[in-house]
Amino acid sequence: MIGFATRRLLQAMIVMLVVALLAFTMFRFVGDPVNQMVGIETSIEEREALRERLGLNDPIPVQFFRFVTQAAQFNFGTSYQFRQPVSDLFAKRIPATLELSFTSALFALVVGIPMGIYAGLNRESAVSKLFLSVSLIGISLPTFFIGILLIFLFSVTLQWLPSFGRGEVVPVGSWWTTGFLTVSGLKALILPSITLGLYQMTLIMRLIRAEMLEVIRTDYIKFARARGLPDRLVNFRHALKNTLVPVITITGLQLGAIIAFATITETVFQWPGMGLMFLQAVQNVDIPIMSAYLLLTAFLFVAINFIVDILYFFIDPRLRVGRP
Amino acid sequence: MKHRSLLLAAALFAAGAGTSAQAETLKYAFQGTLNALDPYSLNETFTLSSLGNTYEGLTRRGADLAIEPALAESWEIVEPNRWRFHLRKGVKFHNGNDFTAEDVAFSVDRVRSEGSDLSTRVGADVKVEIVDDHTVDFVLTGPNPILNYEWDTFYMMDKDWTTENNAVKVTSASDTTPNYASLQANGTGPFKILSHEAGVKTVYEKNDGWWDEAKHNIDTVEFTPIGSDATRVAALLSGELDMVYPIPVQDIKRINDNAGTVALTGPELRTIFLGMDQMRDELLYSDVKGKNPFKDAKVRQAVYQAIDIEAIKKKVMRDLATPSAIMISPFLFSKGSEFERYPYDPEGAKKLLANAGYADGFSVGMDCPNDRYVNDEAICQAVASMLAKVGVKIDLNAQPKAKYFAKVLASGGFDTSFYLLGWTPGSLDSWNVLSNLMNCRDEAGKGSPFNLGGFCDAKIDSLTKEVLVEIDPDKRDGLIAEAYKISHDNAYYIPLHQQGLAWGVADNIDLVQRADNQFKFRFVTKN
Amino acid sequence: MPYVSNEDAKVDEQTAPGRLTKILDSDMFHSFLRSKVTVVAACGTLFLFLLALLAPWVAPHNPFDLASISIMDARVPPVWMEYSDPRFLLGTDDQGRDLLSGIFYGMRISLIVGFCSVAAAAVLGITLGLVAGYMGGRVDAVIMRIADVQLTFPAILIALLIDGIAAGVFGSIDREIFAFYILIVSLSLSFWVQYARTVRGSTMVEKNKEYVQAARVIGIPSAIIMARHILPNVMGPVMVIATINLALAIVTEATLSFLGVGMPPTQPSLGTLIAIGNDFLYSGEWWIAIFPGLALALLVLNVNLLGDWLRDALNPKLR
Amino acid sequence: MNVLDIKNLTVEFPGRKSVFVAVDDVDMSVEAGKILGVVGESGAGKSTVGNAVIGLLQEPGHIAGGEIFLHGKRIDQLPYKDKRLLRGRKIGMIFQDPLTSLDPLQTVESQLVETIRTHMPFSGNEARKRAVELIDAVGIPDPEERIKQYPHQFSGGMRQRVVIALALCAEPELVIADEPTTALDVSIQAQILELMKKLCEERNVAMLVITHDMGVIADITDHVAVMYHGELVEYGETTQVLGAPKHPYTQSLISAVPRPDIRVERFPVVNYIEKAGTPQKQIDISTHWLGKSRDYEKVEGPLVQIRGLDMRFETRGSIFPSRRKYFQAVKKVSFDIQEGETFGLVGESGSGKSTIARLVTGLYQPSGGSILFGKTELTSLKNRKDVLAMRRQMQMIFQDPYSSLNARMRVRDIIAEPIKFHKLASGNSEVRQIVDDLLDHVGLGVAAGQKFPHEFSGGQRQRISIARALATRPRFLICDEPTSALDVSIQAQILNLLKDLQEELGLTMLFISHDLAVIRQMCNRIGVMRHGELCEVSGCDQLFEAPQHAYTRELLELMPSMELLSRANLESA
Repeated sequence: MIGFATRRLLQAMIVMLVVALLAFTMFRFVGDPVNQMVGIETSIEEREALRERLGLNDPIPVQFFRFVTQAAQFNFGTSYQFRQPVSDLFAKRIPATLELSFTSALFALVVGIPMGIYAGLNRESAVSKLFLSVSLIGISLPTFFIGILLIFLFSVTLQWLPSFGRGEVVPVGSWWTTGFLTVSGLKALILPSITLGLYQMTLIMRLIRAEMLEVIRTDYIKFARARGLPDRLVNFRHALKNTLVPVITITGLQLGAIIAFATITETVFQWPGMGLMFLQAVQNVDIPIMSAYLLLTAFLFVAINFIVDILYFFIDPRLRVGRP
Repeated sequence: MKHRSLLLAAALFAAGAGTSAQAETLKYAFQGTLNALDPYSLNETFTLSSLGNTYEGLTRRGADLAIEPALAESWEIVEPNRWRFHLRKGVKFHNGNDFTAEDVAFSVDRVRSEGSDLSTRVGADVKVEIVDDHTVDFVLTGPNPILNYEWDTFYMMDKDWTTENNAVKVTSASDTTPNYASLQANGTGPFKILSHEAGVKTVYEKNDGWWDEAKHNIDTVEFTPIGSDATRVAALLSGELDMVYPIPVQDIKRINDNAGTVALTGPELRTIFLGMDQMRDELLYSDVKGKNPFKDAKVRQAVYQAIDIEAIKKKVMRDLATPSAIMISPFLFSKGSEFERYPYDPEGAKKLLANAGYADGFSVGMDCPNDRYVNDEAICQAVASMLAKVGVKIDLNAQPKAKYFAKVLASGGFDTSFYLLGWTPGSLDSWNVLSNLMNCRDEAGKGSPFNLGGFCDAKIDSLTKEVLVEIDPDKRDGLIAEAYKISHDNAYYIPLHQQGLAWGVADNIDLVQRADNQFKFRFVTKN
Repeated sequence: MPYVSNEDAKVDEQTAPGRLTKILDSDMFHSFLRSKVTVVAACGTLFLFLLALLAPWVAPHNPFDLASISIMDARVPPVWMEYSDPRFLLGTDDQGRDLLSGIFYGMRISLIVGFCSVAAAAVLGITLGLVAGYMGGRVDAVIMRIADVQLTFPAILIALLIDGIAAGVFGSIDREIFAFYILIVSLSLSFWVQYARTVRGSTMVEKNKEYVQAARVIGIPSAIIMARHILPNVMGPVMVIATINLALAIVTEATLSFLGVGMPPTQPSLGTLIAIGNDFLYSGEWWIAIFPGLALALLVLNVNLLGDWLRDALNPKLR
Repeated sequence: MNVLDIKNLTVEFPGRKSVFVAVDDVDMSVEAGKILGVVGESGAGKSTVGNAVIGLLQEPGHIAGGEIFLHGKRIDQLPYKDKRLLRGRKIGMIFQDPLTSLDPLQTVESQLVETIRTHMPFSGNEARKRAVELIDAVGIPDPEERIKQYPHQFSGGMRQRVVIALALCAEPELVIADEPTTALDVSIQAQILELMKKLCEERNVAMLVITHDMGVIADITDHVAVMYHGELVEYGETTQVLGAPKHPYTQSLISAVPRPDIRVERFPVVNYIEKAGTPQKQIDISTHWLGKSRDYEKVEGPLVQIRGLDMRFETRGSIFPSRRKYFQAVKKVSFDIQEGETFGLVGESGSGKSTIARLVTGLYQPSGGSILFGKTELTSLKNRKDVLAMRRQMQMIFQDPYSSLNARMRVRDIIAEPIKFHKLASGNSEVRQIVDDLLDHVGLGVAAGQKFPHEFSGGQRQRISIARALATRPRFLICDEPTSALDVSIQAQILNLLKDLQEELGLTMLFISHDLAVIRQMCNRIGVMRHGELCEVSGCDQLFEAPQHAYTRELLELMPSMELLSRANLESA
């Protein structure tokens, strides 16, 4: 177990370092940050001086080394736009993104899994086919368009749900803020969560269905039926549990995708999370925020993968217990 | 020194009660974010506009943009090069400190220090002399009739507060630790900042100790940045917000039709224009090799006359624009009405092109921002389509402003052949336009840094110098008009229009829409 | 089931039927005909592909010919509404381009972007997957770590990256051509991992099969074994991924257009058309966004339905 | 009284074009405490009978006619729920592959307990107690400990014992065992069969054993039903049917079974099922292209000399050499193969015999030792040209006819590939001629060339494999379990073909098999392998008559008894 974990950890660190390098190189090319930091009337000499102060004229390896050593100490520099440490900004934005991602993932799982199970067990039924076809809409329309249509319907026309923001948030602990504890906070979560989770829900449903179809054809399911076990036991204890092994991997990957796709949803719904900040940073060429965001998503992704690997360890005895 | 006054007040619905015991909250949204609270760190309209509710300058501008006394009760030019300002007595900062001449001197030093983005507010050669606690002299090296024109956005800071909190140095982009002044604000204005989460939400609270009589009835203001046009409009339509700006021109009708909301529109001071590379001997992006067609005035005029400005006004801007013949808003220049655009004449344009030797037209690349000005990209597309009809083929390169400016400005080496730009003179005065847009420049941008096309007319340069020191308003305006006429006759620029302002407001809100696109809470009443 | 193979064996002496008859007689074609949804989806896809392919001939106007469009025709509603213009069946957009023609041409661009990026991703992913799966060991580890890194970059980030790098390296190039390549490179860079992983998995299974060992015993070099023997046997799942990725590529391109790194408005894809129309949704000019949106949904839905069927039909575990 | 009665059972699978009758009008019955064997080759419909009884026919299969009675009660028409209650409670089932029959994510205990509690009114503790008893009864040591483990922690034989325990959970009256020992090694097979027989007698359970293996039938069954293409061709007491088969199919089937006790020169040709391929055009080897394989330079002494061959696989990688773990697949193996002889390697799965084949052909690089082929040391060949020259001289035939041919290539291309690759023919027309001749020669006919592998049966595919192997004109042919995936009658044909080819072409062969009987028929000398080591190398008759090594003796004793089998056909051959 420890060997397994350390090996995984080592791989994760290599991935992170490569991402850091990519993040760094990428943002060296995105645009000129100086133009964003000053007004239009600032003179060329002043711009050049600023460039020098920011270290943008140093050799690239020097800049990268500085970047990595600082990032390792959770110092991502100061945002060009906000004039605040990027780590502080992210600390404020992370709760919003994580709460949205969590709710979306929950929505995707709670709706997707039962639908997938049903469609897997009743392959030929009309309801399964309906599930399959209707859920396709979730992956056939771009997220931003779904969001806009939802706003148009539920906020503008019906005026049931808010069109932007997190509603009222309550501080929990020293730096976390939550929208889960207020009515307006919960209402504000509905539309963005659906927008963000729809795609994942469709994927999870289809994945569960496909895995279920395969698993129920295996020998051990046939044998379980031949032992006369009731359908409930066969379908849920045996089939579903085995289905979940590959589903967990994909769900883990999808969680990473949810956080990445949150950028679009957050933009449409003006959700004050990391993704919104990232896109604004891209528009304003705010390099520190962009590189920190990329490292952060990569970190979350790597962390989720690591957790999934460990989870595997507990779900699948073949990994946990040695052979004779 | 007089401006045509303009009042674009929006007293559309009779204000019912002046004061009510009920706590009123104003919720509004803007497309951009309020980043740092340091009043000298970013010279940008919205930042200065927002901070103007908390901080105040020696002067302020009224609803009609006329300069009014604010923290200075009055001022006079005691000698040609010495201006004396009499400070208002009894003014207190939000933390309770008194506002004194010390604070003015401190603010002047700070605004001119390294890292300040507003260092042009007070020239480096200007000396400040404290006469007494409430009198300050500004000593100039030469006459400057427009010394205080931009002082409405040169906000006074509290010397003691700033010093105590180690914020004397201006919050600069290269800082690694946050500056206290960029996170907290301590001004003298009508609203205190209660909380500020950059890019998320800023909450203001009424300042009960304000020196002026409050005409507003707002207790709390909540500001949220909403970048997406559609979401911003939706938030207004759904009643979640009291006021949003800007609103896309196409949504004006919808907002007006919607029960409970109204769109306020009016001309803005920004002039949108097209510029052409007239410096290089061969255009960077064109099929014409070995020569530069834009060096020929006939070609420039042909391009000018190929553009149907009325169509742009009607279809792209939905009438929310004023076609312009000069490079400044006529509101800011007394002789503005003397100029007339070249008429729209595609046939004439073709003839001009043929005379210039381009009977078959030519192709040229055009740079255009797509998130900077009202419908900027749509304007460029319309222009491209119109020029295609006279044989000039446009390859349009529309980009987000970050990339656009990086390419076309001095830092990008003026990498453009044909571009669209907008300009508002910060001082609301023509000298700013002449010196920034119309003087000669070298390849590094020395001279007029925003004369991206790099045309050079010695006469305009000399006129600019005269304008700077001319005290007599009429004579001064004459000199300016002469410079504008040279530009017009040679078609150095193709001015398009002054774009319009469009704000979306709930019916129960009364406010003032100023032509400089600044939103001041002190004008707001909520019923 | 074993009895099927027995039946097959009896074909021995019969004359071999022609290829077309074989296809028409295959189980796959039969399962295709049996699923009505799939048949409808296939016809729909074909129809839309044809419209896109033949856009210059079937579209009533050429929306890219700047000289022919007039701003004065901007925002004309569809013909069944008031103030419409019979020249424009579905109305016009904010620049006065005929929406119907715009949709045809936009679909064409969306499909070209989709096909090119899927093809590029497939070539890259299959090659790397084959090499990783066949070689194993260090080569495999390196390729799969790269894939891991790749997975942390969603297409949006990649597009921004490529956009920026290209601008930095090449200076400014004509955006109309430039955007197209940026899209293809960024989409294929974000899609290749899926192919690589799948192909690697299948390759690891196939390489242990005896036909591969037989080829090695003959002495055939690895590259030829991969290309001639393994590749055709791992193409089934690749086809499924490719179909589904085509749909995904079209949707992602639309999203990228929304974020401003997609096709420029002068060469609009369906996504660009929606992004443009999005600004006119509340102002009552809904058709500018809704018609391209419908076209996009229809196209992607049809392709996805086909992919769905293909996934089940090609899955050997479900036979 | 009969526990199970099957009367006129017909099972149909409606297909797209026609209805496939898997079981056609079959009658059979089993008494308590007795074992009925159902024997037949693939496609005979024997498994379908079992599935029909337990009510688990795969869609769209269904019982089209006939009746099934359990203790005189008709069960084939019961509603779904009642059928389910019969399963496990009255009828237990054992599947072929113990590796896939158990849910990998549940402990053995939980699978036993859930089954017991489904059928019996036991509390959790009672069920657990019974589970331990069952595990003990099927002969798994330390039942208390092992019951807590997961299936993957058990070996194949032990897993099959768990499967049997599961089948017996609720004391069923009938147990259906579908190929219960096919996936197991000989020694394990014997134990499992013994266990089944013992349990059947002790618990007075009726058992239906479905198998293709005559040895299993001979070993444990009381009655036997012989099926062919869905039909019951012969039914009766085992001694009767095996000793004096009446039906021609049974006769030919029995005659095709290789015998460990006698060596025959050729197997009797079984024409009953599939037309045995015979060369349609005689080719003169001395002048034909194929015959040129005799041109190889003669070697003094053995053709292949293997000395101290070692092979270990890394089972756990680590950057620290001390932490790596290895599996020693082949340990210091040495033997010689003379030119023109057939050398046999026999052993159970995992004994390292296939690894040796792969080491000799160069598919694996050995960890140590030497392989001398003629005068060439194979382990140190570096030059690609030399490697290719060696590859050409030795070819291999693989076990699985379904995976050893590339499904996406036409048969003609499969066979032409080595010829073209080694440039053994000039021009496409000659290649084509050679391919046609080869196809003819292995008995497939020229027409087979333009088809794809999936259009052929297992035996035909193995012929294609042989043709491909011959296409490089090798002098040394390695056969790795070439018939273990085939039905006995087909096996006989393939073995005959190999014998003929060896004779004609003077091939040297390394023949690998787990089946002692087959080995005896094919080989001149035999090596016995166990755990990577070579226990014994002896001449064929000597090995069977007077085995030296204890392990060899053990293997021979475990062979299913073939005494019951009719000798009739053999003697005529």
